[in-house]
Amino acid sequence: MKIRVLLFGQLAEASGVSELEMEGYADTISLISALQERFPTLQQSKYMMAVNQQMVSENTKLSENATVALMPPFSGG
Amino acid sequence: MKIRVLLFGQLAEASGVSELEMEGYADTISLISALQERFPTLQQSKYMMAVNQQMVSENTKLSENATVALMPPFSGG
Amino acid sequence: MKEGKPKNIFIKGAITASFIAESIEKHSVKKNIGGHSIFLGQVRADEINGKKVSAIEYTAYEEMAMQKMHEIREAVFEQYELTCMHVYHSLGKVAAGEICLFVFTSSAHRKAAIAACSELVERIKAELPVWGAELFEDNTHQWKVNQ
Amino acid sequence: MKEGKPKNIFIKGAITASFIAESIEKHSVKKNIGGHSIFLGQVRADEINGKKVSAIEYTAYEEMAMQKMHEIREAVFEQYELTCMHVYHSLGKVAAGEICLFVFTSSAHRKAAIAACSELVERIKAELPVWGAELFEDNTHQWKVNQ
Repeated sequence: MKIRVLLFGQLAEASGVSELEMEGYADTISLISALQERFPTLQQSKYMMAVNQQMVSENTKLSENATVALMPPFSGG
Repeated sequence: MKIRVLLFGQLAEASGVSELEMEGYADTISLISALQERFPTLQQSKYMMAVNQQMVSENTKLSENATVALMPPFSGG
Repeated sequence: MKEGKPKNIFIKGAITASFIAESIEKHSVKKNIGGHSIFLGQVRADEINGKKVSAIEYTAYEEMAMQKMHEIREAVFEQYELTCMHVYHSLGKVAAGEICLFVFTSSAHRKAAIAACSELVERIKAELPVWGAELFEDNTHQWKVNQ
Repeated sequence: MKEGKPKNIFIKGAITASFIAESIEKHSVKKNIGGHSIFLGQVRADEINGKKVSAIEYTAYEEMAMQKMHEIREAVFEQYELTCMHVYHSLGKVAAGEICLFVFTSSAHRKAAIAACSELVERIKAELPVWGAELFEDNTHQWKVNQ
């Protein structure tokens, strides 16, 4: 099961990557823990999460080709 | 004692005059009663009054060369 | 910018979009501004008893209006942290669809600019000796009433 | 005008005064409009620890931002009697003194236009996935934090 992961703002900057593909994670908790292993700075970062463009705050099941976005606090305008 | 009287908006329209000079009125009450005699439509009109550009709501003494403005409700903007 | 003397706020006829653009443009040199709030009054082609408004003709007690606007300007500058404030009102005929009032406030932070602009619009409508006659297509007219 | 589909709100670089003027001008054909309310965000040359901001570089999760803006637009149209609503946000670099946000609401009566514009600005800042990096003159940067 493929998951598309997007990182934005200071998260993309700190991890050096803005988009990656992950495979084999059934929910956001397991995905995040794998991402934290790969990008240790994530553990100290403040961010919100969206699955398929919907904000989620609790553990969320992921389906094939889901897009998970990790987003630091918004600062538009 | 000369007084300059200004009429605006529908008051100027109804009386057919927008500026006139009156002489011999010591306060706004006596001035207004003379104006009402001259322009009877004034009696039915709603208006505010300014003496030398200051809004007044009570009888006000008039000095030489005072400017008295009769103003219907404002409708700018 | 606080100013000592009453400014002329009146413009003959409609206020054009290019005038507004120039006014916005001038503020690009003021690098402490974070937000601008603008209100534009536009003449509506209201239908009243089957007759359509084609224009509003504005008259004013100009001297007193400028003096009053000066007082309002000082009071609003006291109340809000503004960098700039500009007000323009049309005199004479302004056709339906055209702009007759331009209120423009700027501040380091949006909230002051927005609140000041909104307050200015209310005070301008309530306190400036300006009158609008709504002209109909058949050359009759009626006097506008502010809500 | 209510629209069925998300609109692109993003503009590459600064929003120009002439773009704003054109947008205002287009509304002269809508003769039921009585008031426009406009908010413009301008990039401030803030001084932070002795370094001056020369520009902000904006990035966004564009797809999600447009979808979110679509939801906000529908909600605000529900809430206020508006004739039109336009929102533009810059992407990429916007220099200090330039305009990065343009929110424009129109209504028959001023109060709806003013209240809707102000609410839109708050929601845009709080809810759109957009990020600004404040670039300093020495080529370093820091991430902007919204108040």
